[in-house]
Amino acid sequence: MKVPAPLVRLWHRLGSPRWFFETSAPWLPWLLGLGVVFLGAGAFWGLALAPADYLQGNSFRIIYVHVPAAILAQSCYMLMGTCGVVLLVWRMKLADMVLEAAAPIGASFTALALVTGAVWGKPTWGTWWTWDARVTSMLILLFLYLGIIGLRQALARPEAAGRACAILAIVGLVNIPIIKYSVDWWLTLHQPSTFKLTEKPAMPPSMWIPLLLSVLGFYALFVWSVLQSTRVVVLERERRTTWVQNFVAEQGSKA
Amino acid sequence: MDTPLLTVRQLRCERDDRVLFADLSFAVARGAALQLRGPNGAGKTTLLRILAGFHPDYEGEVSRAPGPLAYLGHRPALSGLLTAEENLAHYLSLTAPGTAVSEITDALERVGLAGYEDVPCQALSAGQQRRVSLARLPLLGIAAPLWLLDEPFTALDDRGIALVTTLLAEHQAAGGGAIFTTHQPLAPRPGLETLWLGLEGAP
Amino acid sequence: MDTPLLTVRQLRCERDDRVLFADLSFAVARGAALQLRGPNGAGKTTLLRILAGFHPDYEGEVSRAPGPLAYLGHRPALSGLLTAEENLAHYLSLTAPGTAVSEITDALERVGLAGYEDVPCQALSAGQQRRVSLARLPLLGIAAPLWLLDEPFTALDDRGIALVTTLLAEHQAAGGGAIFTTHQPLAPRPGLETLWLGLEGAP
Amino acid sequence: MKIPGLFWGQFRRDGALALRQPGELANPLAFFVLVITLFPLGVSPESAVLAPLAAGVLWIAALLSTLLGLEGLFRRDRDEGTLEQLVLHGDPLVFAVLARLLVHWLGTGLPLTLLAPVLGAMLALPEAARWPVTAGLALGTPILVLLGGVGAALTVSLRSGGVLLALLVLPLFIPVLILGVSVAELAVAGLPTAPVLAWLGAGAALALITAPFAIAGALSIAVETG
Amino acid sequence: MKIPGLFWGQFRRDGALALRQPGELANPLAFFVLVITLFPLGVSPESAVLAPLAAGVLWIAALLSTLLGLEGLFRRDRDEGTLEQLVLHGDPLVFAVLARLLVHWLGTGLPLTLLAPVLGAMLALPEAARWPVTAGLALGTPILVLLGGVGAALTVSLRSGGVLLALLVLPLFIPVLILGVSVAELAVAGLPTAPVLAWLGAGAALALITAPFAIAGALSIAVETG
Amino acid sequence: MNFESFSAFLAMGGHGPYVWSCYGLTLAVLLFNGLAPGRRKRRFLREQGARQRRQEQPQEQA
Ligand code: HEM
Ligand SMILES: Nc1ncnc2c1ncn2[C@@H]1O[C@H](COP(=O)(O)OP(=O)(O)OP(=O)(O)O)[C@@H](O)[C@H]1O
Ligand SMILES: Nc1ncnc2c1ncn2[C@@H]1O[C@H](COP(=O)(O)OP(=O)(O)OP(=O)(O)O)[C@@H](O)[C@H]1O
Ligand SMILES: [Mg+2]
Ligand SMILES: [Mg+2]
Repeated sequence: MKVPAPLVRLWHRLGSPRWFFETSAPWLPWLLGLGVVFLGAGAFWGLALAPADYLQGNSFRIIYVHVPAAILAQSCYMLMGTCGVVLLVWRMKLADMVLEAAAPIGASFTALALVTGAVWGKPTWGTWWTWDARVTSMLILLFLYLGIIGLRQALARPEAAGRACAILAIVGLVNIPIIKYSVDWWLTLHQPSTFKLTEKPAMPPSMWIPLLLSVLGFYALFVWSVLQSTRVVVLERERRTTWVQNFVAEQGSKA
Repeated sequence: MDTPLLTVRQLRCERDDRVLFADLSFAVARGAALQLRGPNGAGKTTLLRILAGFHPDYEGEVSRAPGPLAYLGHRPALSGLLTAEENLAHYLSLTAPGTAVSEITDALERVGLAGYEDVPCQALSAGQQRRVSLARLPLLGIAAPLWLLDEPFTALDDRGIALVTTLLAEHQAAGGGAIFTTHQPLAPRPGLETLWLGLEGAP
Repeated sequence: MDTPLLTVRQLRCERDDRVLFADLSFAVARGAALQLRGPNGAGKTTLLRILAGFHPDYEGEVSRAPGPLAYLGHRPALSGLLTAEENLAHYLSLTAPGTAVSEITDALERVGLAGYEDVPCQALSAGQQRRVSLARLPLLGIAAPLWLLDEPFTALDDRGIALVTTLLAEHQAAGGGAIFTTHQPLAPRPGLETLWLGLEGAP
Repeated sequence: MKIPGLFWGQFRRDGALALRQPGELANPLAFFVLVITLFPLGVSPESAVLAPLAAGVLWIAALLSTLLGLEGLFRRDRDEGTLEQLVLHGDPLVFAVLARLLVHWLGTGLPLTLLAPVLGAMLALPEAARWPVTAGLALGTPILVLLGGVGAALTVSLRSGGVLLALLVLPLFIPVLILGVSVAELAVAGLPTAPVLAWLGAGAALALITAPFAIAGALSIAVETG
Repeated sequence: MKIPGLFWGQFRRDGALALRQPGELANPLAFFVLVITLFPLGVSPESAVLAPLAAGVLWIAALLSTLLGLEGLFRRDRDEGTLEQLVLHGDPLVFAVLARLLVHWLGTGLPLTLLAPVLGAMLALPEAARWPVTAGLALGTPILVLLGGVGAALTVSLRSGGVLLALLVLPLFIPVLILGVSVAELAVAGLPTAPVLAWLGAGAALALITAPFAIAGALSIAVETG
Repeated sequence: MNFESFSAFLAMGGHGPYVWSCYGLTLAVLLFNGLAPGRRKRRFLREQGARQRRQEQPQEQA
């Protein structure tokens, strides 16, 4: 199989944090705009226009933040695991920087999914916590995130921290499906699920279109945050290079 | 005998945004020993760790002849609970499996620890621990052509210092090379050079 | 000025059934410094720890003039995560609460570490850590009349060694006393005596 | 001047050390949460099963996470040689010890107590027991830290104190565990909990008065073995 | 000659080290017993209450005591500087790592497994579950040691790795816990346990093949941070 | 529009506190994620600027 030349070139360029720093800048406003528009539309539609759920009433409107947060929490971990592989196999510094930037953001989305789920649980389940399969594996995912963040914080040298976190992210990546599967299996084996996360009751379009919109909005905002954060990490890590020193001098003279 | 044991070109290292050395180039030929000198904090330990592969944050080129490397750092690298003999036996299982036990006894005698084979290392004095650590050198001998020694004279008494000097001279005579740090000025002898770090050129 | 800072009578110590010293008697007067010498494993560290009160397995009599004691052992006794300044501030809170911070800065400058106040000690080189540890001496000064120093010259460069020698001389001049170990022969000077351990009498 | 100096000097140093590694502060807490998470997974996720166990599990988790934090209480000082200096100079050693234990409790016992209501709810702890259990932890965790400190000081000179420490200390923790759990049982049964809480308080006071001396003594011995 | 030499040299050394301090060998076991003793005290001494919890408690105690033993797995080598020599010379590092883990398992996981039937009886574990639980522990504790070893290697260069290690490792232990406990449930329900035990075995094999590489990588990184 | 009045919109049929706290939290998290890099960047620029100025000084002296 032949990899198309432009892709190869992109791959090589990604090895250069400087290239990333310079190329990513123009994307930022677009991502922010896209995110605000999609999420704004989704949220407005979901909050104000969509009909109330026949069972859960208006509390179901939490879905428009809960589900995107949960989806992003998982996507972000996939991203980190992938970065871990890229770092260890191809030694691409940028992957480590993304890994560093993404971890707190992923953790924040995981926490958000947990909290919104808990708040949602109170009116619908009558309790704000239950050891349901998805809830439990989300909690474990949060621990995995905290572990990666803690490890990076604890190791002083960024290069060593990067590779250590990469190993952990990969081990976690292998384990996530195992954890998810085992928790799923265990809890269904155990209890015939007193509560279920609504089994997709063939939502009407007026309910799922806003959901789609807000998921897209979340994605855009996620990428926006990760890019921004990665850019700062690039600056910090590359602070010894002349291009960063020139950039800093430039910014300093502007200020 | 022609290719040097170690060649360093254009080495540069920063720590905490302070340049420790830049543009550092040197080679260690077979039969040569290089004493690193320089004030505290000059970067001698850092340089040795770079050469041993323990410190990857540098720029420049380090090329080493193949073969194992003997590295003795600031710490004696001994398990306090194990005896001198056990510690050395484990070291040999890593570097030269199949060596006879009698060689360990000989090496311990060589470093002046005959009779201390069976004492757990934590019950040895600082200088005695250092000597156990140094017993690795006669064990490896030329099997490790390049020795990197960080302050090998620390905690040693006069006879200990003489011993290390002899070990170094023998190693050089056998075609090995060594880089070591020490703050003590040594008597000049053929094959012994000095590299100053952290001072522009000379003391 | 008459009573010695430390008097040792008939001291005897065994470790592992080996007699390290017996019948050891000496005194350290104000203004005197005593260098302990002897081969590795002779018992120098053990003697210092006995004098500091860290090693109670001995026979004989040790009497010390009242007042705090400065003891610097083989290890620098620093918290790696704290800066030099923080380490010294804690030390002062133990020994001389109420000392001004400026004195710490002065002491660090004295030991050649101006500019390193804010670096965590674990990011200092071996000799720099040693220097932070030694900065305790000018801070205490004569407030601790007796100094016990175990190999204070370890890891120090030439200027560091000169510094410690000066600190010792100043302390003696101020009426303090010191016992220290080192394997390096020192230039003879008034008030400096040598005690050999582990060799019958002389080198 | 000497005694407040000893206390505050140590407090400032230990505080700085704790803040320098915020991860370490968060860690016993993380362990507490993790042990509590293991329970529903290991035993049963049903709240009917969990509710009667909840108080016991909270207390056992508190015991274990206190225990885990104890190992480092004096270990680093011993390894770095600062313990010798402390014993040499910090003459009434109890004050420095008290400062150290206070910092340790602020970093572990206190947040753990504050988190207990939330975790209790996750374990379906009956509402009636929520505040009594929290009050019990508030009074009990200082006892754990004080008693645990004695074990930590006794084992500090052993290279592998970790599990020996557990062995020494867990039996001492048992009365605290029993009192703490009985508070919850009384509360669920609608009985007054104040007497048992008073016992815990008395225990804390007693431990506060005696444990620091035992710790100081043990530390002086630990230095000698060097 | 090199590879068996690496393995057996390390095995002999670690074995000698373990035997030199038999206390350390007994310790995780003691912790295991203690956690299990805490349970009837903290929760309820009645066997009707304990029986359904027994398997879960056994497994949780096994997890925690494995965890506690992990901290020292590479710590001492790092502190003494022998880790550097190992990384420098023990070229395919996995073999030395495997020897180390084997010694560790022989000293902790194995006795714990052997003790499980007795302690299970103390917790009123139903008889039907006794041997399946033991078999589960026999297959599961190697996974715990292998996965835990990755965490231990990643945190070895941290001065206070202990609790971060718990955070890293306990989530990874959860599938083992779940499978282990479900073996007991199946056995009590009279259902075949072989499929779940097979999964545990497969997990052990997978961990055995992959974890040593992750550990070796993490150790090389740990040395660099010196 | 699904609601009769703005106050009904706010009340969400009694579920207002739940719904609005979730949306509020979400907004807070998104804002934090968006703004935190900016703060970190400004801090970096300040510190690095100082560092570069520090490094220039001795060279001028020399
Ligand atoms: C702390 C509690 C909760 C957590 C951690 C949680 C977590 C999750 C996760 C991980 C997903 C999967 C997202 C995806 O990948 O598609 C999800 C989806 C969902 N959750 Fe929750 N949830 C919680 C509580 C709730 C509650 C109380 C409800 C409502 C009764 C709820 C309703 C939903 C719905 C409707 C979905 C989308 C279902 C689907 O697309 O398959 N969740 N949640
Ligand atoms: N922790 C210990 N336990 C038992 N015996 C010990 C211990 N430390 C030292 N020894 C023994 O005591 C003797 C004296 O040791 P000490 O450390 O006092 O020697 P030293 O004169 O300081 O030597 P060096 O010059 O090497 O520092 C040694 O021979 C050693 O065998
Ligand atoms: N772990 C560390 N992290 C960050 N910086 C360090 C670390 N260790 C040393 N440094 C810095 O690197 C510089 C060089 O240290 P190094 O240990 O190489 O010096 P050295 O020449 O061996 O000194 P010495 O004679 O005292 O042993 C020191 O100035 C110190 O500030
Ligand atoms: Mg050095
Ligand atoms: Mg000594």
